[in-house]
Amino acid sequence: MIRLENVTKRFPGGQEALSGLDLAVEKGEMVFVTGHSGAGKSTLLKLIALIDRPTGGQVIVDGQNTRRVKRRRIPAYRRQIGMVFQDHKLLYDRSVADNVALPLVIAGVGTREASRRVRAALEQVGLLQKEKRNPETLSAGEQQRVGIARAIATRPKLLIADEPTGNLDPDLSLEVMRVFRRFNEFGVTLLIASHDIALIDKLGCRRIHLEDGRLQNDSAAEEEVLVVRPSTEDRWR
Amino acid sequence: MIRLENVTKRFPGGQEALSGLDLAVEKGEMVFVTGHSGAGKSTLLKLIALIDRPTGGQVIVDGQNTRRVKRRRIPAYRRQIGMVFQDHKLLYDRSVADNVALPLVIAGVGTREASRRVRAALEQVGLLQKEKRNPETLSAGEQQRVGIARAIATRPKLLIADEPTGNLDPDLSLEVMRVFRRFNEFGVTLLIASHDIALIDKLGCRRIHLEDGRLQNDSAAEEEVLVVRPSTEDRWR
Amino acid sequence: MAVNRHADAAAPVRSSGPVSIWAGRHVSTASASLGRLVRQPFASLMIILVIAVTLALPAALNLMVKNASAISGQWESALDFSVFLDRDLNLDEAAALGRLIEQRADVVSVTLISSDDALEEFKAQSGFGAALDQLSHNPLPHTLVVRPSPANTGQSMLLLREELANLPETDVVQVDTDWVQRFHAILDIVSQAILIGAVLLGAAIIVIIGNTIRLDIQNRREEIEVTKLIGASNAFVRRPFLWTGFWYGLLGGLLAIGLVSLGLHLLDAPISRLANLYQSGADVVRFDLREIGSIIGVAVGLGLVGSWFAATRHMRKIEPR
Amino acid sequence: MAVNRHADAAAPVRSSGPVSIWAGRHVSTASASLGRLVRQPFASLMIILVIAVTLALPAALNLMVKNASAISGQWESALDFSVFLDRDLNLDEAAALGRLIEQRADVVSVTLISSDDALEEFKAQSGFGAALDQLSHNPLPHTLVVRPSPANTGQSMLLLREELANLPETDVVQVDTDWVQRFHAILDIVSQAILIGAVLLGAAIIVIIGNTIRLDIQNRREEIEVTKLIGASNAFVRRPFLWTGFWYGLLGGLLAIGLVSLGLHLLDAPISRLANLYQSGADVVRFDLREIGSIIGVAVGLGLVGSWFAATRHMRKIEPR
Ligand SMILES: Nc1ncnc2c1ncn2[C@@H]1O[C@H](COP(=O)(O)OP(=O)(O)OP(=O)(O)O)[C@@H](O)[C@H]1O
Ligand SMILES: Nc1ncnc2c1ncn2[C@@H]1O[C@H](COP(=O)(O)OP(=O)(O)OP(=O)(O)O)[C@@H](O)[C@H]1O
Ligand SMILES: [Mg+2]
Ligand SMILES: [Mg+2]
Repeated sequence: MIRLENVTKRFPGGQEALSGLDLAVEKGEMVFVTGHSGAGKSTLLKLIALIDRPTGGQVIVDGQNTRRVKRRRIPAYRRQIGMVFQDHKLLYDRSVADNVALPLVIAGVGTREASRRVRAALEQVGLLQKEKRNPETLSAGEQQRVGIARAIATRPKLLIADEPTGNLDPDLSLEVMRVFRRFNEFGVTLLIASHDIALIDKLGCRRIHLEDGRLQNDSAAEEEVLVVRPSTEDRWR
Repeated sequence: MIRLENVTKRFPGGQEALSGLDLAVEKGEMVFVTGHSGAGKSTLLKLIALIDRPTGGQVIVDGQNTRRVKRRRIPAYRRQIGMVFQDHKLLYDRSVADNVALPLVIAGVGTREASRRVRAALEQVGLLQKEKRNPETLSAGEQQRVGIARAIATRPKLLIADEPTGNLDPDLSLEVMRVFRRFNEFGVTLLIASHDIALIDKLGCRRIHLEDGRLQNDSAAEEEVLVVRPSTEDRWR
Repeated sequence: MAVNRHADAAAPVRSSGPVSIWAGRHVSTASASLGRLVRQPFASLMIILVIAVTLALPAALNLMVKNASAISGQWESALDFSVFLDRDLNLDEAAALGRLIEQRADVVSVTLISSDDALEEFKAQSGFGAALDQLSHNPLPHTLVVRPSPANTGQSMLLLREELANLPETDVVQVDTDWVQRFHAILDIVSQAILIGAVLLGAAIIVIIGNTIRLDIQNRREEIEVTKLIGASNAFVRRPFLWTGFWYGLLGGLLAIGLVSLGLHLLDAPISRLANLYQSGADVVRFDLREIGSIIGVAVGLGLVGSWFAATRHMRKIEPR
Repeated sequence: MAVNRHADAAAPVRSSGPVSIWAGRHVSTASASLGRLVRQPFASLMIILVIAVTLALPAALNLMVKNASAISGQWESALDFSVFLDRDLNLDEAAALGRLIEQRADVVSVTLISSDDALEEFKAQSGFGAALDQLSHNPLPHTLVVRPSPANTGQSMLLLREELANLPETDVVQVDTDWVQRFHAILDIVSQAILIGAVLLGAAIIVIIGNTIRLDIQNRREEIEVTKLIGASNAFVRRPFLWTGFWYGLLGGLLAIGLVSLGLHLLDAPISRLANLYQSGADVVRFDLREIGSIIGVAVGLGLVGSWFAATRHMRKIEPR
């Protein structure tokens, strides 16, 4: 599903966030990316979501080399990916429900169907009773969960989450991870950057550890890779 | 140092974030505030920093009732408190060093002295080599640490931190807590909201647990309160 | 999940027909944009006022020019040349010469006044009536009253006069030279000033309205960034901004017309007094429908173009590489 | 740590003397604000252009009025009344009447033309020279040429004329009535239009410049919010914005003067041609130092006031309760 070949990202200032990274994530995998602050986790996720481009190497997502995605095709590319941002990136001029509905509106989903999905997504993160509120009036953890709901509302095949539980208490973090896990069981590929090592260990998923922009450790090399085979009939949809 | 008497905070929408909260924090204490997402931790800290006012009850900080602080005195009040914000609140139109220097400039510290303190603060959060960068080009964890550096640069007597390690890996989180601990040893009172229960337990500090805006649990009632007495000679300054 | 198979990729999302989606989106975006303006009444009013005032200035200038030219057309009568012909020309020859002159492009009409008529008129007007009766012969020649075309400038008037004076049949060309020259010199200045004013105002409406919309959109850069990040096309991102620009333009244009109409109302009294002086029942020239249309058109157009550019500029900034 | 002991609270922070801090802060803020403008050349230029264009319009109007009134003063000569006196009045009586009329507030000067002078002039000018030699007696009366005060309106001119006509010594008052009335009717319209234009432009500069600065500051609301949150006083927060407003105003004002001077340069030729027509060497009226000062003063003032209000408004919004 995701293949990185010798990927390097050097920022204009000369800062090298990723250096010669090779990585492969299969369809249906649920993979965690760890690493200390500034290791390059967010940069890696951004390259995959085509929010940025690598300065060297190839990023191939679902057989599509991001280098060859033209500017006008980027929106269509991004629409296939659900993304949870580290800083939530909510819009404060509309309600929680409208925020979650935004990717559905962009995709042209009918109003009826969209509102059904919005409520389902908010339900999963436990915020259904706050759908009419403005995100500004939510706590940080609640905002983070709105961001998660928005990413899952479109039911993407690939979900990328950058530190989705940074502002959540352990109980809620586990709850969110269970949601992700359920997605994974329905065949969604997930790539999640996280610092919560205790939680990751609890889930027992594959874990990629970055250190200063280099692959330091890949648990797939040690243990059995955990791949939940997508069921023939796509039950989840 | 901090005394809350029957504090209630009800937001215009009718949402009650804090309900009849009583709390006392002594000078020189280091106290953690925990609670699930939306429990009212941030609201509590904001009331103490006079970013918001309670709808009922009294908030008394260092013998000063916040209710009686007039609008024009608020800046002077806030200058006495170091605050780490959950969403960092950095300015992206100036360098990291300028961000950290901002409270010193506001306090009218001379340029020489200010730059000395800025470097000391950045050193403590491990970002000295990035002082010239724009915060926009930093990772989320690095930004969070800039926010911490800014709060400690003025060497306040009371430091309030809202989820200061949400975007930090366990090693760095511990490092930051050690910095806070060192402050505490020099007599600074600290009030820190955090989800990282494992870390809090490791530090063995007093812990206040909120549940839906109510005091659920105060470890001070169970264990011995950990108060580091401020030394007669203020070594830290 | 390959990008080039877009229809396939969008498949999990059940969509209605593309046209109804397109129309539905526009309707909902239009009303949402209007709703946003209403929710921030102060900010919106300021921006609409800026647009209105900026458009009112050139519209007012245009109306002033129109009214002035409606009036100044009648000034021309004061600028006729009196071409006194040689005394030995007879009436037929004078009439023939008049017809000849009338064919010039810079001449509107030529009227022949015979020497007898001239004397009668002179007697009546000058107050010398009785005294002139003593004259043994008519000292006046036949006269051609030449009305120059209003298209003439001060220069071409001088030229016309010279050419008339150089005709072999001409004795002397009389004209209230001072008035004519002054009138044309002033007309030259005014038309130049109007040109400069129009250029300045044209620049003003583009710069001011463009910049206002740019700043307004910059304030909503988060919206652009976030919607782009979650996969909106440029057209999708632009749509609410275009509608905002549309509403600003429409409301600003309407307010501009209102402002100018108010100003015109205040000028009503002095203008109709002037019109009376010409016995022309000529009313104050107001906006006609075409002009109202073009003011609103310019306003809406600038609103749309301004928001298009501003939104596109911001999208460029956040595009990868 | 009590709030009312501010000096005490600030004690841990070693500070220099308050005056040098104050001055130092201003110098560094001023240069920082200017640096910010330079770093965003497009955005800054747009805003400065908006201010310049907005100020150029009333400045240009003002100059036009000044130039027009410098010229129109000389028009008055065309508006003299010729008061033909009764034929049985002798020269001394006529002169006495002239002195009397000259004392009126609405009259500038009175010139007496004796009947003999009048006849000579008429003979010379009318072309009837030889014919008039045949006259046995002078048919012309003594005449008073009354020059009305330029302060007269169309109405008061009519009144003056009537009063002159009603004098027992007056035979008839002659005047190119059409021209006078037209001139004054137009003058009335123009002055009314200028008044309306000035009001519109005054509103324009306040609304446009104020709104531009408001939007610019709104774009920097984060800066306001964050600095407030970490304990900055309102004065501290406002300072960079005031400096930004100052620079916008100063640069905009200078550019406005440049724009108007350019426009004036383009009007040079036609205006000096007009001036020649009056044989008055009168040059084009340009900005004097006082006006340049007041344009820049208005620009800087609006910049400062606009940014003060906008910044204060944003601070109010984030203040608790
Ligand atoms: N635009 C940029 N320009 C220059 N350097 C950058 C830029 N963005 C990120 N960096 C640098 O690249 C490195 C990796 O950043 P990244 O955001 O990927 O870290 P991260 O692993 O997500 O860290 P965190 O856990 O703190 O979010 C950091 O050192 C950061 O300073
Ligand atoms: N401005 C507001 N208007 C209405 N409700 C608000 C507002 N701010 C906060 N709330 C509500 O008050 C409750 C407490 O919020 P608070 O931010 O204090 O939570 P928190 O404990 O900090 O949570 P987190 O750990 O997620 O940051 C939440 O339910 C939130 O929705
Ligand atoms: Mg990151
Ligand atoms: Mg919080």
